[in-house]
Amino acid sequence: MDLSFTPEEEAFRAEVRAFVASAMPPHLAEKAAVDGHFGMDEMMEWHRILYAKGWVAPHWPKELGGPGWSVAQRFIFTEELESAGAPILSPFGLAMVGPLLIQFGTKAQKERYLPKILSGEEVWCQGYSEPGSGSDLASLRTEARDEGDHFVVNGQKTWTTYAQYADWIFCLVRTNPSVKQQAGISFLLIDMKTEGVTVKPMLTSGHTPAFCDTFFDNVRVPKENVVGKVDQGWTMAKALLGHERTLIAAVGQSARAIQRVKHIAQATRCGDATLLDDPLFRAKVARLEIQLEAHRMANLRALAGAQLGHAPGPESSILKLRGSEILQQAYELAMDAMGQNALSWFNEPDVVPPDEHWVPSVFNYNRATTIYGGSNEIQKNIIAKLILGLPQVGKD
Amino acid sequence: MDLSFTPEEEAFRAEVRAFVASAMPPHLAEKAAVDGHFGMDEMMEWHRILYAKGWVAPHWPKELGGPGWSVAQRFIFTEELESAGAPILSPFGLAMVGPLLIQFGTKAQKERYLPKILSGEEVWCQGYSEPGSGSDLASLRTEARDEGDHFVVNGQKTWTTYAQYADWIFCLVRTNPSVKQQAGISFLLIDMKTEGVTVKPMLTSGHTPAFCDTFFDNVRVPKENVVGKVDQGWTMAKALLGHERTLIAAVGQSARAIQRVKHIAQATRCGDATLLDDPLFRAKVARLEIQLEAHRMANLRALAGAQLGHAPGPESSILKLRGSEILQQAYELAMDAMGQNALSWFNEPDVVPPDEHWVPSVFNYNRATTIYGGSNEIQKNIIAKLILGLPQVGKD
Amino acid sequence: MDLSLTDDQKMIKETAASFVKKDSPVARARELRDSALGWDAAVYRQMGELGWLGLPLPEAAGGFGGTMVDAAILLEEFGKTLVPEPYLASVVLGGRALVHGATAAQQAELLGPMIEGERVISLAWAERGSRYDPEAIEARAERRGEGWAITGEKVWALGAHAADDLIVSARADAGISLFHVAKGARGLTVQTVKTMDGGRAGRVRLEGAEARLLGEPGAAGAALSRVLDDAAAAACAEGVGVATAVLWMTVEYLKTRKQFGVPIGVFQALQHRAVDMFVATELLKGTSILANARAGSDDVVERQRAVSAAKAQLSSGGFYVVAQGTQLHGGIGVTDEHDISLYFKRMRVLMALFGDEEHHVARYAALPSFTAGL
Amino acid sequence: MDLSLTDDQKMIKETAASFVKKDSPVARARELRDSALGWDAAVYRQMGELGWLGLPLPEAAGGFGGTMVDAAILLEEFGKTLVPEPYLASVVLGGRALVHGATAAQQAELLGPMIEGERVISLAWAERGSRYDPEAIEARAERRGEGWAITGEKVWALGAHAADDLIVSARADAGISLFHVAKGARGLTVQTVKTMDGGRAGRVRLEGAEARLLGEPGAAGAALSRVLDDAAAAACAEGVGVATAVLWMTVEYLKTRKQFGVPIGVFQALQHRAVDMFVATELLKGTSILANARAGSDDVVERQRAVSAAKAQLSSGGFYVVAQGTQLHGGIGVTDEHDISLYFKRMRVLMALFGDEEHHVARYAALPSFTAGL
Repeated sequence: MDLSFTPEEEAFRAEVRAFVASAMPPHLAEKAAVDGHFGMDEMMEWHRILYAKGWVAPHWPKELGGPGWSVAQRFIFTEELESAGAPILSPFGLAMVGPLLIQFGTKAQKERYLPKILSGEEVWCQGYSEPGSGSDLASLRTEARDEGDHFVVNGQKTWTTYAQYADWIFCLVRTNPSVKQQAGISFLLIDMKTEGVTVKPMLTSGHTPAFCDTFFDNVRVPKENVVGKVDQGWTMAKALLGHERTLIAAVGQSARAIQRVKHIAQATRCGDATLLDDPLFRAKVARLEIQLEAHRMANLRALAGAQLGHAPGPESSILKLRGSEILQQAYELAMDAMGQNALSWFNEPDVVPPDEHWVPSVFNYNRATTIYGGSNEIQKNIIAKLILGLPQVGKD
Repeated sequence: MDLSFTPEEEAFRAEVRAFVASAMPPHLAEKAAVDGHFGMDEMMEWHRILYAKGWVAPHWPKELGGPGWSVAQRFIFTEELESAGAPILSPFGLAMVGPLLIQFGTKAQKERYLPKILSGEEVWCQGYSEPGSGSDLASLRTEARDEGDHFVVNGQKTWTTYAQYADWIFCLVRTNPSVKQQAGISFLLIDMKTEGVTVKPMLTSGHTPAFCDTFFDNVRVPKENVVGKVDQGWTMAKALLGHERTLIAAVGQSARAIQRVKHIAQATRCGDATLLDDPLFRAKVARLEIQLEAHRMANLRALAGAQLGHAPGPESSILKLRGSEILQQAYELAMDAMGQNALSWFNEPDVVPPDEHWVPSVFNYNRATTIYGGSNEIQKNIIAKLILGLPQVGKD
Repeated sequence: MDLSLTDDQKMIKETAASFVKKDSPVARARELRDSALGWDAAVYRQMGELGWLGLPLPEAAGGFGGTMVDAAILLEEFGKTLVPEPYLASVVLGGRALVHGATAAQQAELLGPMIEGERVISLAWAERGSRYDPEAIEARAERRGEGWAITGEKVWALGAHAADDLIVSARADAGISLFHVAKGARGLTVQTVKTMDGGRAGRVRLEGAEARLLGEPGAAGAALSRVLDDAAAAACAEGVGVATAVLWMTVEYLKTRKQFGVPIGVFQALQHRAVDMFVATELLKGTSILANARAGSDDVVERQRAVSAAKAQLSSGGFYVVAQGTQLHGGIGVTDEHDISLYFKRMRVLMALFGDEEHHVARYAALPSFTAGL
Repeated sequence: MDLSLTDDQKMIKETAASFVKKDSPVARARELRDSALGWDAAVYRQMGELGWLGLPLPEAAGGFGGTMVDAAILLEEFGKTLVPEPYLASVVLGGRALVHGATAAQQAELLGPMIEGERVISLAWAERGSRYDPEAIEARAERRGEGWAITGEKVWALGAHAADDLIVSARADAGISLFHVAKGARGLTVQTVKTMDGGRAGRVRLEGAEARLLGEPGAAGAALSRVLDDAAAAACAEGVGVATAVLWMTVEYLKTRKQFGVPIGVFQALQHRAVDMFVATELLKGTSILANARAGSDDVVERQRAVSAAKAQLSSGGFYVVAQGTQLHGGIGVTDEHDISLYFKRMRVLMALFGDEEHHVARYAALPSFTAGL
């Protein structure tokens, strides 16, 4: 057992760190320094920089444009990028539909879509949830009617994050209304420019753009846009979930957030010293950092499993659970550290120190971390069922 | 709105305090000072002292031996007795079967049982739970077969606390096996000296006596020992639950436990000062004390409702929930304060200071506070259903 | 011991409950957060006409002569629909700062028009470095002719952007003192600063600003301590309203939102979460009652003990309610368009005002009552 | 990075797992808690024969030359059935105190027989006033002829009631030093003291007790710090075993215990509680691995950071597991006759040893690593 990274891995970490420091344009670095909200254009700018370096898709096979890294390298790469506050790339193409196409796409689909996902030329979004189907995805009602060589899609998708910027959306749609639930669902790629597609953006509670409602009104979609087979969308959705689950741990993001808490506390006067010297506040931060330490070890253990070739199983639900809670708590602490400055809301820059400017917005939006990607309640159901083997209602 | 007690009530408090101070015999006071475990004989000794004073049954009607106090006086009385660490009287006669008989007993039953409950001449215990029926009491299986003028009882009761000292047990038994669940249950009084009753005492995890299993092997019970009507035991059980729910808040007990924590912490060296001066430990104690303050207000609000004549409703479940948690946490803090002395277990008196001697035992047994009297999970189910009106499985 | 409301209080509660329901739904708060003022001046005047603005203020100054308990009854109702008018700012902070720190004549002069709803008073006590300590300030006051000149900067002065009268704390030779600075005074600049809950505060710059001494010089420490306790108790009362609204909004959602063919409220883990929210709300209510009842007490230990307990409970239990309410709403809970995000923000603002959990726990633990009887 | 076990370690794990299952069920621990010794001397010798007692001790002294990681593998298994033999006391505390604080010759002399299972070593470091600080002691050591004489009192010396060799810390003129006091030495009295988990410790009275210096005089501070870190890491490893056993015992109970006609494990609130227990156990496991891997590190910051993180996690997450395991068992969980009450007690003892949550959080927060990069 050796809990250190190898010298090669440490050299790789230094290489990544140096690259990020030199490659991030000043206007991005400036925003990164205060953990500001990156707009879609900024995310895509960083996407293209990583693409140029060949690092945009760490988990893609080398022959399709991946860098050919080990699991450890991918962990290090993610941790470094997150720790540097670099824009988090949109996952819908690179981490979701891309890997799915690599696994299940036809040759034509791969050739058509993968290069443009990689280069960032085409931006993707996800059409899973519907107003009546959140956690209970299998009850979705968006319908794709078979019209011979194409489908006609009608319905509404919600939480289609960044749909307003997207060129394509991948959707789960009901292709067979006469069978029950999961059975009649297909995985469909839809060009957002098709007639009948409309997008209604919403603001998050952090007052940043992200969510949209996306409406389909008699939208024609060629049949070749089905991934996998018709009516086998559920299998696709499950396969997609399995990809890169260890990357959702957000260890680097939380480490960065805790560092920000310390920064703010150090700059905050409290009695005769700083807030960071206050035993109660300091202990609160230490407790959270210890939680992060424990979480990081859980992540490394999952990674070690992956190194041995085990597919990430339901235990990766822990990473989602704890990662989301820790990140949320870090921003709670940042708000506590700010004291009355926590009242601030998109004011002129000098109202609060730059370090604090974005905290209230991110704090608000971060309530979503325990909701999105399968709410933490759903993660607990998964662990209860698949790991602990606890009996299910009506099935004992 | 006036949150103070009246001068008359404050005078009453002083009277109670003075009485307790003078009436408690030295050997009980000594044990009270260290919150030691009172044996049954000590509890009964204190029972007789209160009986002689006319204070043993604060909630009984005056004509049956109660002192005729207001709700506020009863709160004050309980708080004072708990704060003084006086033995907590066995509730089975005074607070459970007694009030039930007052409400539903026949004249003969009242005359036969109440005076001896009051005087302490007869000790009672409770036979509700069975090995297979804890939270789900309605599934009980102890059977009372109708044999004309008497029942023949067979079965096993568990958690029959202090059955080894009891003269009588009140039981829920199944008198009609052919109807479903609650419908066929009766409330039966059984003389523990009857042939066929055997008691197997167990130790608690605090290594004190309390729990027993009680077995009934063809036990003859006269029919006049049914309270209420045959097959209406469930109504009796529910009525019994309604009695004196505000008294389960244990405000005085928790206040005493927190004071003990402070005592221990003050006597414990930690660095250059005492543990009570340590900001982290002190804040922990303060947080718990604030919780107790909030809990006490909840108790007073329930009391105010009772003063206005409202029957204590499901909101008294809060008092059980929070009272049990706070008492438990107070003993957790006492253990923390003790440091390595928390290792102690019934050693000679000088191994740890007298203040600390009983803490590990009580700490262990206090895990039961969130379990007995309807586990806290059951209390939450009650609140969810009866106060929040949340839908029940299969009943929407 | 009597926890029941007087007839007057019952009437206040009923009128306020009817007002928030009929005249001030959350939609009004949502609309006004984008306005320049942040509230509706006409509604503020209406509150004056109803006698609400004078509730916890002396009769001699035109007030109702009530206590913080009366104000708390109103604020709890206001919290239920996020009423945006500056009650906390103008009546509690501004008004009661004068009660504690100004002479009777000054009170009569300044409180009268505010009680009528004609003027807004704002208290500027906090500075960049003061965190929650009103005595950790650097603004200086010096005599200038008959009056005084103040130099310094104040932050997060609630309602100051629209205040007709500012009450400003500053350090004079005699110690910390309170001053009156009128709108438009020479040397005064007020920058409007948005707050997270859609409200407005002022960043107040004083460059030798023309001021008038209130009360005795050097005697403002106790007055500030008292008014901040009043305000903390008031924040708890409003928090009770916020928590109550979020609790029942969430319970309603659990009853109506269906997933897997059933209302999600049948799931026991969610039921118990809702129960924990209910318990937290009840506990906050109890501590808030005590804090507002004790806010008027001259016994500083009794007062601070009750206020700190309640404010700590607001930051723990109150935040728990809005955080879990959001969680149980799922995705829509984190959109700007769902009302729960407004309640969440308001609760977080109440937490940040007048001392957070840690501040009040530490204060509670430092009181002599904490070690009494040891 | 490599988290896999070596072949040796795999074998240790398998042997130990088989031992606890076949030869040391909980019933054995239950039985032995009423014996005078508290463990079985024959089993202890058997552990010596298996080479277990020498695992984390130097080859030169007859040990296996392994690390705390090796010992942790054993202890995790021991925790699963509450193996009562004094591994933590004699091997980790006694043995590694000598490794860190005695000369090679002294190690060879004293460790040899212990590794064989012939003798028990006990470390007496704590005093009534020392809480978790091994340097806050008052026992005095003075030269007497060739040797030393120690006067003072030591408490909670695990296994001291049956120790053949005591390692005692005391203050000499040169500073805190370690001494060897042999069983039956003049001036030595050891009182047997029961511990909550059914174990035994010694209260050690030294009245000019005959002693021999170990290592250099005045140099024991670092050695004590190291051995207590070793022991804290070991306690975490054992705690992982305790938590794991309680987790699965509870899950099994949830699957089999029926109420309302269904196994109680179908109730979602209980399911999620069990999930929280699982998560806490996994997090404890991860931090324990790190702590035991870093226990051997000469980098004091790295070492204390990892050990304190794990020990804090034991006291929060580890206690959560046994507390909730008890709760989910309902009434039988709080009887002496159910095994879970033994696990509960053992976890609470592990918490109290070598620093509680607060101690380790404070230590963690005081390390230079905590403010690095600010």
